[in-house]
Amino acid sequence: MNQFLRRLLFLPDQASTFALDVDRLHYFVILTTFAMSTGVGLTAIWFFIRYRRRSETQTTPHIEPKTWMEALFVAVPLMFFTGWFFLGYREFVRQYTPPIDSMDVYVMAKKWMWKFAYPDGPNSVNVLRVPAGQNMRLLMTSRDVIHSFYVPEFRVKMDVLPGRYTQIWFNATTPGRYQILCAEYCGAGHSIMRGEVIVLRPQEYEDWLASQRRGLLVSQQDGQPTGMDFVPPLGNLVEQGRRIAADQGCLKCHTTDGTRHIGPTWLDLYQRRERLSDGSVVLVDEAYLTESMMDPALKIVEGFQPVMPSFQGKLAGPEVAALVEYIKSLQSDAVRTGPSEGPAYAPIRGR
Amino acid sequence: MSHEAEAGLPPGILAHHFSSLARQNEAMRLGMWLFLATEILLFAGLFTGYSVYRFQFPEAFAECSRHLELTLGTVNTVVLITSSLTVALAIHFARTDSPRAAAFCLVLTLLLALGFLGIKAVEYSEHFRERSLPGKYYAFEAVKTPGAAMFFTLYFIMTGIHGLHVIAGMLVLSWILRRTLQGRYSSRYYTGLELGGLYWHLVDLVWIFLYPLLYLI
Amino acid sequence: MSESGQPSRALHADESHGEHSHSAVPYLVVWIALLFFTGLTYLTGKQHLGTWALPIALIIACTKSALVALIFMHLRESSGSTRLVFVTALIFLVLLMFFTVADVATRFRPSTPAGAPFGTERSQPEGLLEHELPEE
Amino acid sequence: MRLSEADSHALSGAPAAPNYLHDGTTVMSWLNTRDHKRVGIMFLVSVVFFFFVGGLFALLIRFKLLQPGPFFVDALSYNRMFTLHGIVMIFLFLIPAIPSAFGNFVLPLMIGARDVAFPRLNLASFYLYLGGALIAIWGIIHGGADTGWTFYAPYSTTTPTQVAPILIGVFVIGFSSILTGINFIVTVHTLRAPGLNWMRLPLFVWSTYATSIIQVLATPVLSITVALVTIERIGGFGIFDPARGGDPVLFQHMFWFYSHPAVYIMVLPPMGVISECVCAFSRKNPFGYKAIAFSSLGIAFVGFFTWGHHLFVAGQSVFVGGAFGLLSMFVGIFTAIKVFNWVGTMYRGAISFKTPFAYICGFLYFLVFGGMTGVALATTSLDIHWHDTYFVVAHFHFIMVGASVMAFLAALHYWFPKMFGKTYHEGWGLVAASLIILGFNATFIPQFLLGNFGMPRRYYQYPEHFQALNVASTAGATLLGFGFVLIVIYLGISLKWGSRAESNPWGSKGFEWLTASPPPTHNFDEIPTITQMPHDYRTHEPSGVIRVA
Repeated sequence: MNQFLRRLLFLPDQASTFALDVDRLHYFVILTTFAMSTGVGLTAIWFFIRYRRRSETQTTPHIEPKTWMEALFVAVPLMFFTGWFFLGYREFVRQYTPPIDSMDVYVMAKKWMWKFAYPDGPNSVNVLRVPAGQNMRLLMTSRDVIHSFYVPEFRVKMDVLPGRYTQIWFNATTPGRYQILCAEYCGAGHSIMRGEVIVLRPQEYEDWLASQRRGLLVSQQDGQPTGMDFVPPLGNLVEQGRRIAADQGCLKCHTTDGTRHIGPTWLDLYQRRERLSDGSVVLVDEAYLTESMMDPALKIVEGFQPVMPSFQGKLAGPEVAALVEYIKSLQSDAVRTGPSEGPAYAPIRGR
Repeated sequence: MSHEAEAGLPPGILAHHFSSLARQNEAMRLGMWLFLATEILLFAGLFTGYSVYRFQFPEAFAECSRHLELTLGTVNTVVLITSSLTVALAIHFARTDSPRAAAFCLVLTLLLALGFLGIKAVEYSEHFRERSLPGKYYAFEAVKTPGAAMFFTLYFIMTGIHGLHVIAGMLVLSWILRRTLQGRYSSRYYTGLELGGLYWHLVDLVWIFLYPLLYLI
Repeated sequence: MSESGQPSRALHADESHGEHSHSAVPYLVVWIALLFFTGLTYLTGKQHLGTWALPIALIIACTKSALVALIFMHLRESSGSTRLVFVTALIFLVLLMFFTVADVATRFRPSTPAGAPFGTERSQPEGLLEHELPEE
Repeated sequence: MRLSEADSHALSGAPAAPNYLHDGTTVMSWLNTRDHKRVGIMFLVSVVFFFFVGGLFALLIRFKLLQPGPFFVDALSYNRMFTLHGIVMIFLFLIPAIPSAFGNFVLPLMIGARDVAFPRLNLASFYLYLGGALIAIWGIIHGGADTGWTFYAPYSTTTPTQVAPILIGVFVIGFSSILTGINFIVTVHTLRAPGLNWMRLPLFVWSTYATSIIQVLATPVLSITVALVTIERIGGFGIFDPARGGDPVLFQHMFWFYSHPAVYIMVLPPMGVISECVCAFSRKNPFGYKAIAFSSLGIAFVGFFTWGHHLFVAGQSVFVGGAFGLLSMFVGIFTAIKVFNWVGTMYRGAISFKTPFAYICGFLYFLVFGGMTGVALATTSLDIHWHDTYFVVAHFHFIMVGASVMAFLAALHYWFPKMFGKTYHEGWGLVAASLIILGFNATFIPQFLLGNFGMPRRYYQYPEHFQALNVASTAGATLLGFGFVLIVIYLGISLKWGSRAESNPWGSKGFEWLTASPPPTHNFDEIPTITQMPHDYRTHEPSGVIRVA
C-alpha cells in the first residue's frame, strides 16, 4: 500500500528513518483533502441538479441553519486540523532535535556550491559521504546569502543562514547516491547548486576514511574540483585546528596539558562547567567557544584577566569550526564522549 | 435632505453625500484615527527590529546608550510635550471662538518643533564628529563591543523617520495655521484643526516611547 | 476604555464638557503630569537598574501615552469605533514584537552567538579550507 | 476588457437614461472624477491590463520550463521573469483587483450611499496606484529585480540588479491600498442607508470591510520593511547584513507579518463576491448569514497570528514554529465554515446555471482543495519536505488563480450589466469558463506532483526526471491563457455591440440592484430605506422600499 501510494503521489523513495513516518501522515492528509474537496464539489453539483430553477418567478423558502449544524461545521474541520497538527508537530520536534550520539559534519554553503568538513576526515566539495544507519548531524552556515540544504529522499530541509549555525540531522538507511538541492533562492546559480550524498555501508565508509587518512587519494579531489577551490586534503579538522591555534598564537596563553597559564587550559575544556567572574556558571559548548573567540570580554572565567583580544574579523567560519573541533579533541581520556548540542530549549540567556 | 440646520457655515464645508455635519465630523475623525493606526504599525516594525537586536546584543546597546547626549534627549522630550500642550490649547481656543489665540498657539507649536529639529541636528553633528555612525561608517573608539554599530543603525533610522514625521507634522500645522487665520474654524466647525492636532500628538506619542528606549536603557 | 488607568494625582473632578464652556484646565494638568513622568523616567533611567530598567521605563511610557491619547487626543470623548481602532493597532504592535522576540529567544542557541557573527564573506577574507593554509 | 477612453464615447451612443457613463465624456471628466463608479472603472481597466502583463511573464516561464537545461532565456532573465510575474500579479493585480475595482463601484450602491466617505482620497488612491506601477515599470525596463517577489535579505540587499525602484513602487502602491482601506471602513461606518443596520449588511460589504481592516493594519509593516531594504541597499546601514550582526530571519518575520494577511486581502473579497453570486443565482437567502459575516472578521483578525508558518524551515525556533502551526489551523476553520454555508445556501434553492455560477463551482472546488493543502502545509513536519518546492507554488496558485481570479471573473460577469448596461453572450461565457477550469487543473495538478517529487521552486534548470510533469503543466498553462483571451474577446464585443440590459437582469435582490443599471451619477434619486435582509426571495417585491425621506 505504501509503495503504491508513494508512486501514485510521485514521492521520492524513502531513504531515511523520517521518510516513512512523514509519508504516512502525508497520505492521511492528502487523501482527506481529496475526499473533502470532491465531497463539496459533488454536493454542489447534486444540489444544482436537484434544485435547478424551474420557472422564472419561483420563490424559495427562507432557511436558517440550526446551531448544531454550525457547531458541526466548526467541530469536524477543527478536529481534523488539530489532529494533523499534533501528529505533525511531534514528528517536527523529533526531526529538528538531533540525538546526542550523532556524528557531526560541518557544512559550508557558498554561492552555488556546498563544502563539507568532517571532524576526522578530509574536506570535500559538493560530495558528502555518510555511513548507512548512523545518525548524522550537520552544523551548517553560509558565506553570503541564505541557501537551503534539501535532500528529497531523506525528507530533510533546513535553511543555511549566513553568520550563524543551523543544524539538521538524519539517519540514512539504504546505501546509494542522493541529490542535494538548494531550496532557497540564492541567485543565478541557484538551480545548479547541487551536491550529492553518497550513503556507504559502514564498512565501506571506514575503508574510505582510512584511505583518506593515509593520503592515498591526496591528488583525487572529491566531486568536481572547481577552479579556484582546488584543495589538497591536509589532514582532518582537528589537525587544522591545532595548526591554527599555533599560528594565531592561542597556545601562547592556553595550554593543552592541563597546567594553568594566562588563559584557561584547553584540556577537558569541552563540556566543563566554568565558573565565571560574575559568579554564574556556564556550560562550555560550541556556542560558548565561538562566542569567547569573537567577544572574549563578554564572559571571563573566574580568576583570569580579560586580556584576550577579539578574533572578530580574523577567523572565518571553518577556522572557528576547526578550533572548536581541536578543543573538543583535547580530552584527558582521549575518547570524545561529550554530547552534541542539545535541543533548542537550553535556558534563555540575555539580561 | 435638510441643510438649513447647517446654515451659517463657510461654503464647501459640508460634502453633498453626508446627511449632517456631525456625521461628516465623525467620518473625518474615524478616518484620521485609522491613518494614525497605520503610523503606529509603521513604527511597530522599527520597534520590533530594536527589540530583536537589543535582545541579541544587550551589552553593546547598554554601553552605546550611555554615550548618547542624555541632557539633549530629555530637553527634546520636554520640548515635544510642551508642543503637544500648545496644539491642544490651539484646539481649545478654536472651540471657544478665539481664533487669534488658536493661531498664536499654533505658531508656538511650530517654533517648538523647529527647536526639536535643531536639537536633533546638534546631536547628529555630534555623532558625525565622533564617527558613531551606522553600519559600515561606524568608527567609534569608545565602544568596541560587537553589535554597537547595530545600535547606531537603529538610532539613526528610528530618529530619522521620526524626524521626517515631525517635518510632515509641521507642514500640516502650517497649512492649518493658514486656514485658522482665514477664520475658517469656529466652535461650530473645528475638525480640520483637531485632525492636525491628532497627528501632532501621535508624533509626540512615538517620541515618548523612543526617548527611554534609546537614551535611558 | 481598556487603556491603562488614569494617573493618580493628575485629574481633578470639575472638568466640564459643554461645547462653549470647554475649559483648558485638564490640558495644563496633563502637561504637568507628563513633565513629572519625564523627570521620573529620567531619574530611574540614570541609575541603570539593570534587569528592572526596561519594565519601569515601559510602564512610565505607557502611562504618559495613555494620558496623551485620552485627554490631548480626546479619545475619552470620541466614539467607540475610534477607541477600537487605537486599541487594535496596539494589540497588533505587541503581537508582532512578541512572536519575533520569542523566536529569537528560543532559537537553537548557537544560531545567535552573542559575539559578532563569524564566517560571512564580507566580514573577513577567504577562509581556511582553501589553499592559503601555510604549508607544513 | 480594454475600455480605453474612446470606448466610453461609443458606450454613450446607446439611448439609455442619463447615467454616470454619459455624465461628461471628455478624458478630463474621467481623469479628474470624484465619482466612485468611474474610479472603480479606471481601476478595473488598469488591473486587467496588469493581469495580462503578469500572465505574459507566466507563459514565458512555463515555456522555458519545457526543457531541463538552459533554453530560450539565460538564468538571470529567467530569475527576473519569475520575480516580475510575482510582483505584477500580486501588487498590481490581486491586491487592488476586487477591493478597489468592484469594491469602489459596488460598495456605495450596496449600502445606499451616494459616494464613498472621501471621494478625493479615492481618486488619490488610484493615482498612487498608477504612480507606484509606473515606478515599478521603470525599474522593470531598466533590468528589473531578480530577488523573487519576497525580496529576502541578504540577497535583496546585495544583488546588483535594479531592486530599489521596484521597492519604491511597492511602497507607493502600499499607500494606495491603505487609503482604499480607510475609505471603505469610514464609508461602512458612517454612510449606511437608513434601516441598514450591521445585521442587514450585504455579505460582500462584510468581506470588503474585513479586507479593509487588513489593508489598514498590515500594509504599513510592508512599507517599513521595504523602506529598510532600500535604506540598506543605498546607505549600507547593515540592519539586515549578517556580517554586521543583522538577522536575515528578522526580515522574513516583518515581511510575512504583512504578506500572510495580504493573502487574505486577496481571498476575502472573492469570498464576498461568491456569497453574493451564490445567493443571487440559487435565488435563496444566505444559509447562516451571521456565520459567513463573522467568519470574514475572524479571518481578518486570526490571519495576523499565523505568519510564522512561512518560516518553519528558515531557522525559526522549534517552539515558536509549533505555536504558529497551531494558530494556522484556526484560520482554516473560518474558510471551512464559509464553504459549508455556501453549499448550504444552494439547498432547496432555484439554481440557474449562468456563467458566474460555473465560476462558483470552480471556485468552491479549488478553494477547498487549495485551502486544505494550505492546512496540510501548516502541519509542521510535512512542510519540511514541501517548503520552497512546487507543492507550495501549486497551493497558492490554487487559491490565487483558482479562487481569486475565478471570483473576479464571476464578479465581472455578474456586475457587467450593472456597470456597462450591456449583456454578454452566455454561450461564449460558459465555453470560456470550462476552458479556464480545465486549463487550470491541467496546469497546477502536475505542479502538486512536482512538489511531492522534490522539485524546488524558482529553478532555471532542473534534474531530468522532473521534465514530464513540467511539460504537462506548460500545456495546461497555454489552455488557461486561451481561456482568458477568449473572455476579453467576447466581453469586448458585447461592450460595443451587446444588447441593452434591463436594470435587474438576474432578478437578484442584492441592494445594488435597487437602482438603475448603469446607475446615475448620484446613485439613488431617493436614498432607499432598507426593510429586510439582502437576498430574501420569499416574496417578489424589492428588498428596500423607496420612501420619500
